[in-house]
Amino acid sequence: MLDHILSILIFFPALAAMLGFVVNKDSMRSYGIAVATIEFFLALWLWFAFDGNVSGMQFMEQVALVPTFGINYIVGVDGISLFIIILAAFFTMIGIASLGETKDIKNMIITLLFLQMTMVGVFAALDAIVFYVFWELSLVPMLYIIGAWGGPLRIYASVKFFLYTFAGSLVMLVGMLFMAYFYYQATGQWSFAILDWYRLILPESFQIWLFVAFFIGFAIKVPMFPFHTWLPYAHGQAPTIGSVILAAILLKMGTYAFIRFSLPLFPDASVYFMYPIAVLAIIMIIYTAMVAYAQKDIKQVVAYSSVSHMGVIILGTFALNVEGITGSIFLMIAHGVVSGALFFLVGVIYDRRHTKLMSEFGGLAHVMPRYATIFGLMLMAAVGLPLTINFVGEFLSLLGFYKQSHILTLLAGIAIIVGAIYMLAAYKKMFFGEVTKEENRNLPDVNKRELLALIPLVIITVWLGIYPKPLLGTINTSVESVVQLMHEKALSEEAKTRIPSLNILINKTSAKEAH
Amino acid sequence: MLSPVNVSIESLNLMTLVPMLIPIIGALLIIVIDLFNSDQHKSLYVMLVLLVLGVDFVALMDSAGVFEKNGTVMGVFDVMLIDGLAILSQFIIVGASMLFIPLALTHKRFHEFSYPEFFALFLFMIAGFQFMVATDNLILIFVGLETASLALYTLIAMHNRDKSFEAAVKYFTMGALAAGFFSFGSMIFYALTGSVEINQIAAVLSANNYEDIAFVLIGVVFLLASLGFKLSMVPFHTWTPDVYEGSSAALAGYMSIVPKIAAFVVAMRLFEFLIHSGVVWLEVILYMGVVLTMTMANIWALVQTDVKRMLAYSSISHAGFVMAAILIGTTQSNSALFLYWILFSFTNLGSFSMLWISRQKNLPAHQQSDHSYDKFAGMVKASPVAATIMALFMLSLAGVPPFALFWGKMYMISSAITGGYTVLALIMALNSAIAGYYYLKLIVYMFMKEPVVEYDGRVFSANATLPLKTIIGVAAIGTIFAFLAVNQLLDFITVFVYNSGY
Amino acid sequence: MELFLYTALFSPLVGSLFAALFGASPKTKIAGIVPSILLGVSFLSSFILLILVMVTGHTIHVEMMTWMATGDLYIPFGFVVDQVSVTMMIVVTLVSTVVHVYAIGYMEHDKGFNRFFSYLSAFVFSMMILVMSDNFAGLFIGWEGVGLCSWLLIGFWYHKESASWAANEAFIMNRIADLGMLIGIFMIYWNTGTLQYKEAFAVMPSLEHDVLTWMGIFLFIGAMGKSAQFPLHTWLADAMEGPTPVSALIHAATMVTAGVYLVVRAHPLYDLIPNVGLFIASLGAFVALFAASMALVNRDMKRVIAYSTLSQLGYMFAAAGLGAYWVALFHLMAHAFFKALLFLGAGNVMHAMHDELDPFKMGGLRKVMKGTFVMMTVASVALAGIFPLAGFFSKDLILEVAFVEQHYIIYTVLLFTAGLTAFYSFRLVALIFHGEDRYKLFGIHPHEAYKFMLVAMSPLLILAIIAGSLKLSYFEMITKLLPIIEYHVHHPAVYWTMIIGTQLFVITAIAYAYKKYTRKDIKVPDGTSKMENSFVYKLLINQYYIPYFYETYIIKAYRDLSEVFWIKVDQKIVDATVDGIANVFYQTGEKTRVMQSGNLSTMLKWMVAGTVVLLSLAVVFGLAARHSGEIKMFLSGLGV
Amino acid sequence: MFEAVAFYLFAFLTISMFYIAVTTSQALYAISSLAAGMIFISAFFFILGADFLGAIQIVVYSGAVMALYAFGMMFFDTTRDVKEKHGNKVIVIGLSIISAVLIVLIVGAPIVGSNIEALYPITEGAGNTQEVGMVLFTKYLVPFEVAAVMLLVAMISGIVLAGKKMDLSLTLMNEQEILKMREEDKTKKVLS
Amino acid sequence: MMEIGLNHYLVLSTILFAIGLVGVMRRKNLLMLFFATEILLNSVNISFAAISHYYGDLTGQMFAFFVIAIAASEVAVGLGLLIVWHKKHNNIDLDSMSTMRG
Repeated sequence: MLDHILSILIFFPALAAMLGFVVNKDSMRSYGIAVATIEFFLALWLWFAFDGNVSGMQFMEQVALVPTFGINYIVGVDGISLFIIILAAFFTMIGIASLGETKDIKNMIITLLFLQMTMVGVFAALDAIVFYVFWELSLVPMLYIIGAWGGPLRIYASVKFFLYTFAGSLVMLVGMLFMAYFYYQATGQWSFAILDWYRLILPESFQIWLFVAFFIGFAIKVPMFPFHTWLPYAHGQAPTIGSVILAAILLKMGTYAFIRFSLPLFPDASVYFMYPIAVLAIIMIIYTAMVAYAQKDIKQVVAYSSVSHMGVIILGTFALNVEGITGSIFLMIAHGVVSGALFFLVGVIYDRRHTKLMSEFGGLAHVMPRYATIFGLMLMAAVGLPLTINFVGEFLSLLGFYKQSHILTLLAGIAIIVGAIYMLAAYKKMFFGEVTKEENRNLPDVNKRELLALIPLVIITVWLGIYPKPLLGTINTSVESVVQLMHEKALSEEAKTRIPSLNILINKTSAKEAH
Repeated sequence: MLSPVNVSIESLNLMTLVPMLIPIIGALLIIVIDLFNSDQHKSLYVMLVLLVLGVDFVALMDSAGVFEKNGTVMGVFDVMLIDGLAILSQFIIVGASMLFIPLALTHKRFHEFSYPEFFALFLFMIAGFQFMVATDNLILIFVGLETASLALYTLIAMHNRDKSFEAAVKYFTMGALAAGFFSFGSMIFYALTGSVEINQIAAVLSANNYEDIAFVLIGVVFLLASLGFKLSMVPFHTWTPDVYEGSSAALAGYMSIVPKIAAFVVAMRLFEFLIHSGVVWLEVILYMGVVLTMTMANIWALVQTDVKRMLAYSSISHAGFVMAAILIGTTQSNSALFLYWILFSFTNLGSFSMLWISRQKNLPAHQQSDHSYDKFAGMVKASPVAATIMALFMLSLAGVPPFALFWGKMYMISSAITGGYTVLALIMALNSAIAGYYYLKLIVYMFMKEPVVEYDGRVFSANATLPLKTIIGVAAIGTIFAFLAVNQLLDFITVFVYNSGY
Repeated sequence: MELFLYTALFSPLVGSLFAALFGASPKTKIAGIVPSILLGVSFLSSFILLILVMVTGHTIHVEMMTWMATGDLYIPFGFVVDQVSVTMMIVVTLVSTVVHVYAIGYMEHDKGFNRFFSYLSAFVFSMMILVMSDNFAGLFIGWEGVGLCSWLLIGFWYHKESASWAANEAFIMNRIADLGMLIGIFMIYWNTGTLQYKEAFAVMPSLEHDVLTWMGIFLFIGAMGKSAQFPLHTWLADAMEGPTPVSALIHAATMVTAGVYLVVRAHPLYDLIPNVGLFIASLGAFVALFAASMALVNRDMKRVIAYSTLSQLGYMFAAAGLGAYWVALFHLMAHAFFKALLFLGAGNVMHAMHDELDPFKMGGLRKVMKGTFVMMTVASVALAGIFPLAGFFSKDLILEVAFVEQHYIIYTVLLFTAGLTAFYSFRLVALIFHGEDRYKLFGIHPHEAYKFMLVAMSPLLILAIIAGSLKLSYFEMITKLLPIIEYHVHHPAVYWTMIIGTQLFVITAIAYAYKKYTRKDIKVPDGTSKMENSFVYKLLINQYYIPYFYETYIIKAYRDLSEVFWIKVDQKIVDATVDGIANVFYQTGEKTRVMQSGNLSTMLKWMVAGTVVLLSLAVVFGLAARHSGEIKMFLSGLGV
Repeated sequence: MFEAVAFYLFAFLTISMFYIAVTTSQALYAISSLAAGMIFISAFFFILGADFLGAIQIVVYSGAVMALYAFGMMFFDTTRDVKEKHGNKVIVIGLSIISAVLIVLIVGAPIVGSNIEALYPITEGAGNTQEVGMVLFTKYLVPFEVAAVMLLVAMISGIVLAGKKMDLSLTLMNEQEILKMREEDKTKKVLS
Repeated sequence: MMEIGLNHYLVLSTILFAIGLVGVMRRKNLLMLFFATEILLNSVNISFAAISHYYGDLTGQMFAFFVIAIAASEVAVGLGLLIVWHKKHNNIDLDSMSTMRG
């Protein structure tokens, strides 16, 4: 069982979805919850069985798919992907559990389960093509969720989302094929296995081209600055659950892919492109934060804010040192939790008033104190208050990048100011002041089902903010090996200096135990 | 006086003829049956055809076995040429035909299927295509091509609506022009080399290492024009959308696969050696042709309002995509061509069949064409399963993994990269992205729009009968689980292509 | 020992959570009493710790658990109780206990009663973390924590637009400073490899000077935010929107002094960079004067006190900047006591006057509210620095420091400011308690506050009086940690002239204030009098037009820029480009589809045309190939 | 000498005939000139010693094809002059002229096909027909048979399309009508 | 000039081919258009015969022979189609058949 836990994690939801077609409409919700819960506990079991001190891949499985062309079904998990997988399972669970009254809920739940398969698949895949398969496949359920349950502009939004990402990832595919071809030239046989590719050292010029090819695919997914415009539409139109999953998990695919592919495969190119990307990231941070401040629609605010946060993640990733990368991975999870929660909260008010315009609200703190409290807490987490989950990630990311560039970090640090500005402004508009609109006078406060989704998120937010060690430790070990690998593969002198070597790593860890 | 020639019957090895003779005999059989006992039910003929094709398939397997044992076989005074390409393409031709013919067993009655001639001509056409691919003699290619085409024109026309006649006439006329081009082209080559057998031509040309490059080019131009017509290469594609729209959906699907693969094989035989012997011009022209065909066809498909027409354009662009293989001209690319086409035949036949089962006798209420997008609006409500399957085919056509066509696309692009055509690879990738839009459009209509007119679900399966459903099921399964078969296919194809020296 | 430490640290948290339990439910006294008791406990254990540190002289350092650990970074939750932190602990817990008890009465009629205490205790907890942490990261936690709590408490009456606005202003301004602090922390980490005070300071002397300078500057930027130094000072005055106990606790006694604490805490760093220290000192002196000047004319009781707080902070920074850390700390302590007292007194007055803040509308209150009158007077005297009250010792010490260090400009500025201080504080006292009973015009019937509130205030009263006498023993203790610098002017004549002079100067200022504001004919100013139209008055009443400047040139600009980014850039440029590319394809399709005219003749023409094009290409190429020789020759002739 | 004269004469004739055939608006002129052109072409075949081809040319074209067209013309009664509205001639003429010029440009140049060895040499003495037969039934046996199939296909198609099977659309008729039609067919068969 | 070489025949057939193209392009009456296609095929036949004559090789004649056969069968099918169309629409003008476009 444990040998195939990953495959089970991937395909169990899909199978369940298939069977779901049979289940009666009325009992569909419970079915979905049951399946998602089982999946979640499987994921927890994975964590439990996972050995945090091993840096390499664990629970690897390998099945020949197209051996002639070097395509195999290889899955495995390490500290980098483990927690995102758990997060995916978790969010699907509470997402389904908190699903409000939606039309043809049956299709919705089946779609969600399929989506879960693709999500877990992406993070578990260790073969480029398998990765690509899940990566692309994840678009389809999302397309359906946005397009079928979305707002007035839903079709435009969903098609834009699909095509934009699709186009980008096709370029990425070309890059992958190129990579495989290089491997073929080097070793005389085809292979798409990432771990094989890690062993390949490319000349810098090739690295740069391939990096660009991969970058386009990833950057659109993240989404990075010039490519971000699909996101506001997608979020603005998607139903609550859609936005939650999109923000919490799907966006993370891009940043995860950066760490899984770009950095270890092209260390020199990563150094080469570090500054341009950092600049892009800073534009993302500040520019989108300002755009978020200009929004009238609370959901758009959250959407843009998540772009802004992704900027910090990118920055941390390209710090190219353990602190930064660990921080960015942790921030992925943190941002997943927080932005997911925020979208939930927006959904709560949307269910009650069927509008997302902030001008429609005001003084909600009188009417729905519990809602206001949770919202406030999540907001504080979003602006990166210490002892909340986000702070750990942001702190580490910025700290890491400070090593590479001081002035850029100073600019990126503006995140904590502009973030506070738009968030507080939004909160003030919605919750403070007198209750102006009549229909707001007696809105019901958050109900049981919504609390079911929100309370766990609150707990995680605080718990991991105070005690992030269980995650950080595991992530750290894997990241250290990645950084070490990059350092060894790096060709140019600059890269060697920029990427720290960790050969004194052993005694340091022992010193850490001493503490 | 002429000295009498005496040939030993073994040296002819007539076995090479068997796969072509089987359908001819079948056709004659059908005609005879009709002669003695007319107005039989169509199911009889359908089953007969299936039977014949089945036998043909077995025969093909046999010759495949022979090929694997002792390589390429020439036969009947070296006119017949049974090499890997011939066998593979014949597999595709016969297989696709077997998938196609059960579509005749529609729930509604359609004109063409009420006449046994239809089935006879169908078999003759198959034979024609088989001859076309199983030789390198321009004469036989020409004759086979014409046999098949003439039959095809008739099949289209037999659908018996104004549009189908129009389609047939257009196809016929342009076909005649193409025939003229073909003969002129082969005349030039004959003038150059004194032979009409491609390998001879190649030999002679390389012997006097292309002194008369200008002449060669003229010949290439005309052959390219005529084959380009068959392959619906821009700007020789103009017939395709009209003919597809005019003919019945099923036949359109068939046309998008079988005639093209035949033409591809011929093109491969004709142009590979030229490319390899460094005729830069041809390389450039093909490059332009490929890019134009892919891109323009996609762009035109974007603006279509009728699904069938959209699929017509899309199949043009797919053809363009595959044509790249000939340009690249490595073993990998040629194998990619066959792999792609096998997977494509599943998906495309499937999607056209989906149109076919939703086909009304008359135009549906307030719509201009049989399969306008509006007709499919909100289909998921009326008949979810059908909608899902259709969406599946669309995704596969768009190249979304892990569905069938993705693997073809991937291998093709990879072959472009290995062949050193990086830019081409990028263009191919981006074209798939553009294509994504119009496939998505149908999905959007089916799943996200409200129905224009409230149909009951039966509209979308008006023609559905068990055989049709079976075919669609087969296509769907083939589309979904392609990834299980890709490896075996790839091995098989690569061996065949490689051993026949391409 | 650690037991006391943890009790001191966590009992406020417990209190906060306890009150939070009642957050949604209607007000219950218990929600106020329990936290107050817990704070008392916290105060007691802090006191025990103080004694301990005083007698034994060695410090307590505990490490609770790891917080962050990755790569080389290792940050624990570690707490240290040494002379400095214990001082702060005492101040914080004492004042907050008083304020809690006081608030039980003050907030009695507020429906957010429970919420209030939860916030207030939470604030104390974060403040404790801030002062007790043994590393910069922990400091930062507290730093942000108090920021959050002040946001919550300033905006406590969130239905008031002004309140929530002030809250956000305070939070964001602090954020701006926090960025500086964050950068400072990064610098410390990457240069010293740790964030623990001890190790970090141990390494610092070996670093090159300009790195240290930058560190100092960035850390001080952080301090500027919290302690509302110019130019980040505007939020403090606006923060008076919060309930008065909050102003007393946060914006007078504790939080705003965190900046001073940081500088003192980082003294090993600032000792290495005297030039930065000088800058701090001069800024402090400037702020002292600047704030005091604004306090002269202001007509909002609480704002006046706030400005005086600001100027006192200036004093502290002046001292700290000049290296007299213990003096700064001492003044911090003393100031905490009498300023809190002053605020609470003001709170009583507000209560009595039904939240009327304009002293001109009061007058003659001494008759009705004796206790308050006494307390506020004493506090003002202390503030003015009259012998023998607390203010005298601490403040004069600072003057001496300036003098001894021979920064005469700073000295004069501070001296002059002392006069101003005396003036405006007694202007206030005079206007409130003496003169005509102007409040009658407004039909208000003032009444003295509850007894227990006054009782609660009494410890502060006592301390405000006697704190000065603790000077020597405090010096004994504190200099175990901080640099020992005895400041006394060697020449006794000079010394005494200084003392006496200062005292006289201050007293005259007080006398003038009394004379001016206890006159019978004081009217509520209506903007007609000559003085009110004088340029200086306008300048001061408008706080040097700085808030106006921020409003128009920063806030508004930011808002407009955001709009532009959204509408113009994001939609009109970035998004439009994407859609544009898509459109190009679509339009090409629409344009070129006519080529498919459906007319057979056209189709044939296309076919022939295609062939002809290919032919012409072929011919060109063919001829080129055939005559390649000639072409080559030709080209070579051209010299290509 | 004689060859040259004949060539130029017939060349002139064919060109002019075909030119008329494609330009005239009189269907009758067109078809007759076409027929004439065909016959003149056969003359070339005779000149080139391809007697058999010549014969076939005359028989098939002037005999079969022309007859077919003649019937067709009567059927469509295009005997009176057909009015065709032409688009811009420029394209038409332009394209054709260009193509002609281009090809002539190249084809005009001598082919260097010197080292061509005849695969199926024309043996002296034997009649052309004999040789043709020899090659046709050995080497080109298969194409010959396929051609036969092709002609069969053409025949069937012709019958299907031109016959009365396409008059009525079985697609749109209902069962009764179809049965009725079938009956009528039967009776007709009986009578004939 | 008086010596007739292969090229003369090639040129001739080219010219005829061009004439055929003209016909194909300008004819609107389908019947006439088919004439033009016949011309195309015939013109090619000439060169085939010529080439086979000058190379002394029979293949050309074979090709020509098959071309003739093809031409004949095309006529049959073509006329069939025309007749059907004529029955329905009572004209054979190709401008009348442009219902499908775009």
